[in-house]
Amino acid sequence: MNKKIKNIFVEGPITPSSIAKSIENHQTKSMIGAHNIFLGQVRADIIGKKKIIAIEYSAQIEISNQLCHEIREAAFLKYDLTCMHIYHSIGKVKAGEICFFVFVSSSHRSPVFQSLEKIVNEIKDRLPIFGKEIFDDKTYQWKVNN
Amino acid sequence: MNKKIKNIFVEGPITPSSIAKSIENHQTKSMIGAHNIFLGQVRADIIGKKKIIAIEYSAQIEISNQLCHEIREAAFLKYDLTCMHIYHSIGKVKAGEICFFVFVSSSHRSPVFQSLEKIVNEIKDRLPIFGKEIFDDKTYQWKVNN
Amino acid sequence: MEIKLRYYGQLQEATGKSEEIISKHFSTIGQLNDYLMKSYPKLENHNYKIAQNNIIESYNNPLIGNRIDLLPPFSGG
Amino acid sequence: MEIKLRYYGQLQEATGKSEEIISKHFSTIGQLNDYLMKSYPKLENHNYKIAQNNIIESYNNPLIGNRIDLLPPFSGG
Repeated sequence: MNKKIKNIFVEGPITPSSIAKSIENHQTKSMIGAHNIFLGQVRADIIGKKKIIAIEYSAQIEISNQLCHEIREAAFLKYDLTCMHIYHSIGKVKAGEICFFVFVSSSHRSPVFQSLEKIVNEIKDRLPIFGKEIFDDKTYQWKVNN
Repeated sequence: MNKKIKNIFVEGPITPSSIAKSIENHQTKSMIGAHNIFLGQVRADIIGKKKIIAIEYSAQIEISNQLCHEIREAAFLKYDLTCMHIYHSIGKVKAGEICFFVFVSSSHRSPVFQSLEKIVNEIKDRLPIFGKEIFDDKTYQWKVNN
Repeated sequence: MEIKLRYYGQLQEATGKSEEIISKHFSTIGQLNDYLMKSYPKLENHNYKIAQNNIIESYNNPLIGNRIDLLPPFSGG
Repeated sequence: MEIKLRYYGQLQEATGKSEEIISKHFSTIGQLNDYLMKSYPKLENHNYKIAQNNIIESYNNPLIGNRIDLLPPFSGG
């Protein structure tokens, strides 16, 4: 458990090409048989007459990275996973862009299915990340996770 | 249910860049909030002293596409999904390369988690696809799903 | 009646061919299968399903189609 | 004792600031919170957690750290 704490935050959206790069990096790991990827995308929700055009994320970075590290290490202990990669946006992410990326790999498919939803839910529940939903009329509201 | 039956088969491996392209195509669908992607990757299993270097896939194409269509339509009825994309390789896929791609999207995360594993399992169980595992000494064996 | 038979995967090795056309009459899928097992004794060592005109059928079903596929265990993914 | 306070998300609006340093003594996190609620009455309309030196703490815990963060409901993902 002395692994270095990773920084999960990336400035702005997570791009499809960076996701492709991450997948590609696993093609040399020839004991992997199954990958499972969750992507959170900013929805253009309509509230009343206003439409969300972006979310601006802020976070208590140190606590978020520390808790994510704990979630990661616990998942490696519990599930037979080869790799795990977690990224979350900080700053502005427009509707349609990706803000959250969780990528698990294993030799077989059961561990990736068993673990991914739990990791995603824990990250959403436990990490001090705050979303400010920006409307098309430049007003905003604070995002609430359900 | 009169939708056109899609061809799920692609010749050779499914490339990371084609996956990125598929993700990118969803960025205009601004009601999507969650994507879940399963990727099957050819494992370099070692059996005795031999190592698998590739799988050569063949299939009864018409039946596979028809059954996949049924699996897809049933999933759309059962789960609140926005999009579903399914691809499987035909022909030779080297160890480390991707042979199977299932991509579901929804406005929220529950439907994608609930549906993806079931769709993946149904495809593996029901579609007449046959994998010939090629060893590094040019011998082979027929893949058995467990 | 002409029946086009296709053999998939390891069944191509058991029969020594990938497809053939036979002209015979069988009432059921099972009767056709009995004939094939006699023609290709190695088939006995294999599990397979039989599809008729692109639909997987049970052995009791009548043989009415002219395209028959022998499908060994599925191993996609 | 100097305490560096940081306010996150909507709490920056409730307090009108993103951070400040105060020089006061409190025995518990709860006592510090009582003081903040008096200083910024709008905090009463908010749920939040309090972290001390990067660890989220309960109100009964002793105040021993010098970095305190007020964290509104989490909404990542």
